Amino acid sequence: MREITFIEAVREAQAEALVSDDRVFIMGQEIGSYGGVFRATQDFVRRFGDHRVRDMPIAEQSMLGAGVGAAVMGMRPIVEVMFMDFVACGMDAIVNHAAKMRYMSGDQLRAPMVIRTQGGSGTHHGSQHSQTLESWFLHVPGLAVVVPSVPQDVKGLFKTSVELEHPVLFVEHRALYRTTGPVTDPVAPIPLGEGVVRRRGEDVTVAAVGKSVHQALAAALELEEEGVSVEVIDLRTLVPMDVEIVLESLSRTHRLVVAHEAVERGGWAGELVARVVAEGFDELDAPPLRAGSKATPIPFARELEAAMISDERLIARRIRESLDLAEYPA
Amino acid sequence: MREITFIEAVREAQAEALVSDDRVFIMGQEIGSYGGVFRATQDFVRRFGDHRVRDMPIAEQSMLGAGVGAAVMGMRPIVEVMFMDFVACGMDAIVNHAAKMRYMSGDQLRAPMVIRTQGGSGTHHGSQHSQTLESWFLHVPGLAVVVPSVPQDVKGLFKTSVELEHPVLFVEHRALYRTTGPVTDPVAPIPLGEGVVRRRGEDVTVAAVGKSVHQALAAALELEEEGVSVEVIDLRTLVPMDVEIVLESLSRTHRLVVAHEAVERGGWAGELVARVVAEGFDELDAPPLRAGSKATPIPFARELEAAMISDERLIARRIRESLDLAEYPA
Amino acid sequence: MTEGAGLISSVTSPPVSDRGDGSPERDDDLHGLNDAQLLDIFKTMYTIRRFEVTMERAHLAGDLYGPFHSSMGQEAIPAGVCAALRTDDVVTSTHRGHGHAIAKGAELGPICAELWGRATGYCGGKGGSMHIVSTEHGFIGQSPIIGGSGLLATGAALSFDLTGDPRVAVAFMGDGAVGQGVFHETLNLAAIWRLPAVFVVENNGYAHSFRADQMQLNPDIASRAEGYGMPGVVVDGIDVFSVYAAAEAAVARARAGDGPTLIEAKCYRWRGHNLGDAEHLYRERQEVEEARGDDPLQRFRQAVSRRLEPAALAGVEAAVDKEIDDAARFAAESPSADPRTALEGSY
Amino acid sequence: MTEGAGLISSVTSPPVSDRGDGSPERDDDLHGLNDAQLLDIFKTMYTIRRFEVTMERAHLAGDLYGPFHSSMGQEAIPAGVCAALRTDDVVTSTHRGHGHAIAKGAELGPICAELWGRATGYCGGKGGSMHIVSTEHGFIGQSPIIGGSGLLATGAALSFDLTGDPRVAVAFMGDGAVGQGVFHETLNLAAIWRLPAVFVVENNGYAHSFRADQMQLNPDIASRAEGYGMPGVVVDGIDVFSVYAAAEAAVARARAGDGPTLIEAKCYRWRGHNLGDAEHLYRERQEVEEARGDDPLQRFRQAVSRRLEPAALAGVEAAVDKEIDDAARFAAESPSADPRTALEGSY
Ligand SMILES: Cc1ncc(C[n+]2csc(CCOP(=O)(O)OP(=O)(O)O)c2C)c(N)n1
Ligand SMILES: Cc1ncc(C[n+]2csc(CCOP(=O)(O)OP(=O)(O)O)c2C)c(N)n1
Ligand SMILES: [Mg+2]
Ligand SMILES: [Mg+2]
Repeated sequence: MREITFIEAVREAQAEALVSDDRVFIMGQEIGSYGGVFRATQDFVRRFGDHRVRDMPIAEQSMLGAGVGAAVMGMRPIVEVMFMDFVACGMDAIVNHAAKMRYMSGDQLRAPMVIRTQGGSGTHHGSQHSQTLESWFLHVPGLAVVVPSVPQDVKGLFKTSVELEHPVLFVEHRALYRTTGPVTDPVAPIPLGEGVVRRRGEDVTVAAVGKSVHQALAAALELEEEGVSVEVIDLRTLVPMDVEIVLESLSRTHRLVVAHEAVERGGWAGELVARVVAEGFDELDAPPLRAGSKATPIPFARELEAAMISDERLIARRIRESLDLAEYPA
Repeated sequence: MREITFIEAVREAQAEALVSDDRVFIMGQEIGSYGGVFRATQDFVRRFGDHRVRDMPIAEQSMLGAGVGAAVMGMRPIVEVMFMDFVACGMDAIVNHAAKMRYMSGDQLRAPMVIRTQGGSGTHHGSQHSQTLESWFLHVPGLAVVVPSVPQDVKGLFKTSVELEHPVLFVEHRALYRTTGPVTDPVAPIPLGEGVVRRRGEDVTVAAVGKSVHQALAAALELEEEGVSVEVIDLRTLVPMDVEIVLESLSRTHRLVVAHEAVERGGWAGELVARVVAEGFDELDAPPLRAGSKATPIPFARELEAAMISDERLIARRIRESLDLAEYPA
Repeated sequence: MTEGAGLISSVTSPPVSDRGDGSPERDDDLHGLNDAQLLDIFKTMYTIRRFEVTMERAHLAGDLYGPFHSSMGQEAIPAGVCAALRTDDVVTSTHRGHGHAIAKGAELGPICAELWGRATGYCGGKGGSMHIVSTEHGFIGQSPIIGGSGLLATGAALSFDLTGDPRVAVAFMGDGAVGQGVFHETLNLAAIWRLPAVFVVENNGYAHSFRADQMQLNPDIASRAEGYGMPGVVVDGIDVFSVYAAAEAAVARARAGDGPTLIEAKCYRWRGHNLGDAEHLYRERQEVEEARGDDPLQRFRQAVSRRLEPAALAGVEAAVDKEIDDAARFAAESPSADPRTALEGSY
Repeated sequence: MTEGAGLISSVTSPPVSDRGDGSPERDDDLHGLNDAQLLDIFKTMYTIRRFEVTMERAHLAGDLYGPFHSSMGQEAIPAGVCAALRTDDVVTSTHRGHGHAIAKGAELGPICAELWGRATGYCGGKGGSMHIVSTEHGFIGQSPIIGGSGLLATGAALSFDLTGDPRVAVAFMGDGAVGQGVFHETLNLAAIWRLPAVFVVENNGYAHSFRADQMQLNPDIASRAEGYGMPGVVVDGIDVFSVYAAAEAAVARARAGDGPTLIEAKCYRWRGHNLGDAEHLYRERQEVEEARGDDPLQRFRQAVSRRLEPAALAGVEAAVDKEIDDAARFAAESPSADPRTALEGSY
């Protein structure tokens, strides 16, 4: 199979959508001659023209709002929000407009659009350029939330997203952009709401998305040496959320850790834990634990970031706690 | 004791702040000659002048952002966001600026300000004017979240909020505005992070804030007739969240229902459940359940709203489910 | 038409108050409109007026619930603008949108039923008064989030631009929208992309209790247009012919690919901001009375007095009265919204 | 001063390119600045230049991490503006803020240490290059959220207005900010409330790869000011004296309670948007070379050639070189940020 980087997958996914569907166009900052600050639209202006690949002023609310307006008229906008932190600048368009159009119009209007964004720590961009905010959007009915972890899924989930009759928040972690993975040619669409087991294990289940999946796998390797067998589930999408795959896994492992880089307080792990507990209480031999970041803004300095961010060390620690090999909380 | 309405308490709380602290001023729409669309600032312009009670154009982002700028210079702004839905229009100022100032400046800048807003269903304002969005802000480190349920707490919590050295989101439910309750004169400041038991009970604990506290009490009354004894806890603030009071209660009841009008998916009940499970797993005789609204926008028509909103019927139902008197989910 | 074009091309068109006794008198050919068109315009204005009056009564009688924003006194603006549009052109609107929906051709029955929260309403009761939609008539959405209607129209115009579709998108907005950042973003985007959009600001003097003249230092909102490099025009929003002329020119310009226009239509909000508004807190009864002396329907009657028989207008009135009664009855007799639909259409 | 005032009062001040060979030659008294002041201004500009060069090298050498936005070529703007300010006036800034921090008087050691992520940095390493703060010097925050610096300065100006404090708040912004809605909201608010604020847009021709002339149809950003009812002025941002004159007038106006001013300082971004920027994708090397031919430091030297001895300037340079070396050493030798502080200061 072909090996490509994550960002190549994003690029191919978008290009294929532009090729196969006339209704698709892209808006964003630096997406034109620059080809995207992370190269997600490299060469697109040449290939598809600046009409369909629309570089634009810095104006997130109207970029997203215009996306909604174009979508209700039958287009399929892809809107790139350069850093996830900037969704805060366009929140009204996403929450009050995109997500509600279809419902409140009695299905007369639909706003199918893909809002692509990237976030996360690790590049020392500071507090206003490092957030992981997808959890907010679980709480916004009307919107799908997709967080791929590997190139194949980027392509497969993007295909489904661009055809969904609802808006989709498509979230990438920039630390993954240069990671590589195999892709089939072509990639089949992946349904939203279907998680996948990334690693089989018997003692504890770890559920995650995006970069945290890789960290969970690293933690699993580490724990393997201690004789602990960890199952790792990649949920792939947060709305819809595949609770069944987690429950099925728990019926074997009976222990759960939910990992995300987002701040733990108010993060989506709470949603998964609450559902698992409500629906699978009797399966649990230990309290489900969360491995999320501490409740602070993301600091600039490496040493500070390491002290608050959720990473493979924290995931490993939570796994041990879940097995009573360490004391919670810490 | 004096009986006043909830909105009178809001008004008195703000007036007392204006009287006792020169640094306090208010910004918002319709807060001037109109005295606030819900009368929260009635007569304020006459009493305090239009310099300190600043009516302003519809411009949420800059209203909140100017609040941050004024706060870092030593003022204590109260900013009224007329409907909670409109925080989406000012999200950047709250999340990226207000909440992060203190941390990212190494404590050189502080943004103590009270962002007052109201929300909730029941008045048929439709999808864009009825949301309950406080859950988002648990996920925003740097911000306190206060949701009072009775006039006394409005005053006591407001006093603390206006003096806190961090920004505070102060959330009112408009269906409570005309409810009344006793108040002491004066009202002592109430520390943030201290819940209160509103009703003692033995069989199940219900934790809630704001309007849902009243609905939980109504559900408790109903269940009393069926011989079920329900303890109702009013958390009063969501950040900080008094998990201890819930754990203490669970050590007696061993069953938990968390109720909020906010959409259940991604709502703060998940946070509480996750913490309770992590810290009090062995106390639980049944899975903690959530009574939140269904994942749709809020529809206009009464019959539709009733079908998706969390109310006392849903809370009662969850209590029964928790006692195995009914089957979950429904 | 020449006058309309003149208005459009100049930001500095004289303020309404300086124009003497109104433009219609100066324009005997009534902007080239034929009798049928004149009657159509009248019908639209009269329908809006009757609709607002009837719904207001129904509301006061307790038949309706939820917030209610009347557009009484502002009828000439939607009527004049929509007369310049084709059915497949699209319109977006605000919280005060009944008039826009009606002028764009949406049917009274389903509009009423939506206000009543009935299953037969345009949105099956999910929308209500502030969220009427009739895609069939190009009425593609109200946004009571101030500034939202501009977002939607800009996006619709963008879709026309992308597909080479010669349609036009019109955003109705209140003067209050001008304070919002998105107003600026939207107009700027439409300008630099030369989108086929028309932004119609109904300056009714107030954003609830906040006077339009408190909101900005410039007296004319249309003066903002220059900053974005688009034409801005002030029109007398009481005079449907001025509105029509400005709209026609703006729509023609948009359709020709020459980009957007900002039209500021000066008018007055006859009613409180919403039903139950404590108007006395911010304006004198006297001011309202005076403004009501200048009635868009009366102005129309005067203007057409040499062209149309009173009986023709009376005939329209009678037909509209019946239509509105029928629509209200249709709504009242329709089944309630169906709770089983409450969980459909979200994700 | 008269020229400054003239510039300030007119939106239609001639574009930079029409002004012949620069204003300094026409202004032998160098805007009334005395020798000490001139040397101060030179010191600021030279410090910024040396700072950027030195940090860039440190970054390339791997001593620094995180994004790095150089303000090389734009030194005259912070230097000119801050020369017109008092220490207790306040300044807000953007992602490209080193120059602003330095010009406002913040100390080089703690600035460097912040860039290095050290415990001795202004923010103890929590901020980094894009979040330097020195309250002591009235440098009250950068916001790399485009448009954010305007929000903060408007709020600070509001606080001065509320307390009757005769201080002034200055927001430095990039040309990119003009696309954002908050730019509009902020300027409008400052105008209607007559706040003591000055908005300085450094129009360096680009928002990353997006050319300023793509962003709006009007050639001058300052032309927006008229819409808000405030003076707007275009200045040559390469010429520190023009900048100073415009700033002085704007600051005086603000301090006198007459409200805000928008200053557009035309300049050019010598470096890529950030370190590692793939500049070749959007501009020709040639264009950069040409722009660099017009160096604010050279312009200054020429302008003062009849007033200051070369040795005086060389003395400043030598002192600054040492200061910057010291600061970099201080940073490099400082302890790392303290992990125990990571959880402090939030809520
Ligand atoms: C973003 C936002 N902020 C505040 C409001 C509350 N609000 C509703 S209508 C209104 C006044 C609108 O005035 P204008 O735009 O002039 O329209 P008009 O009511 O006069 O038709 C306000 C402030 C809102 N709906 N949306
Ligand atoms: C709200 C927001 N959107 C997008 C960005 C990404 N971004 C960072 S700098 C920049 C260009 C800024 O250009 P300008 O304002 O002209 O400042 P300059 O870099 O030229 O100094 C962009 C788009 C951002 N930081 N904030
Ligand atoms: Mg108005
Ligand atoms: Mg720039």
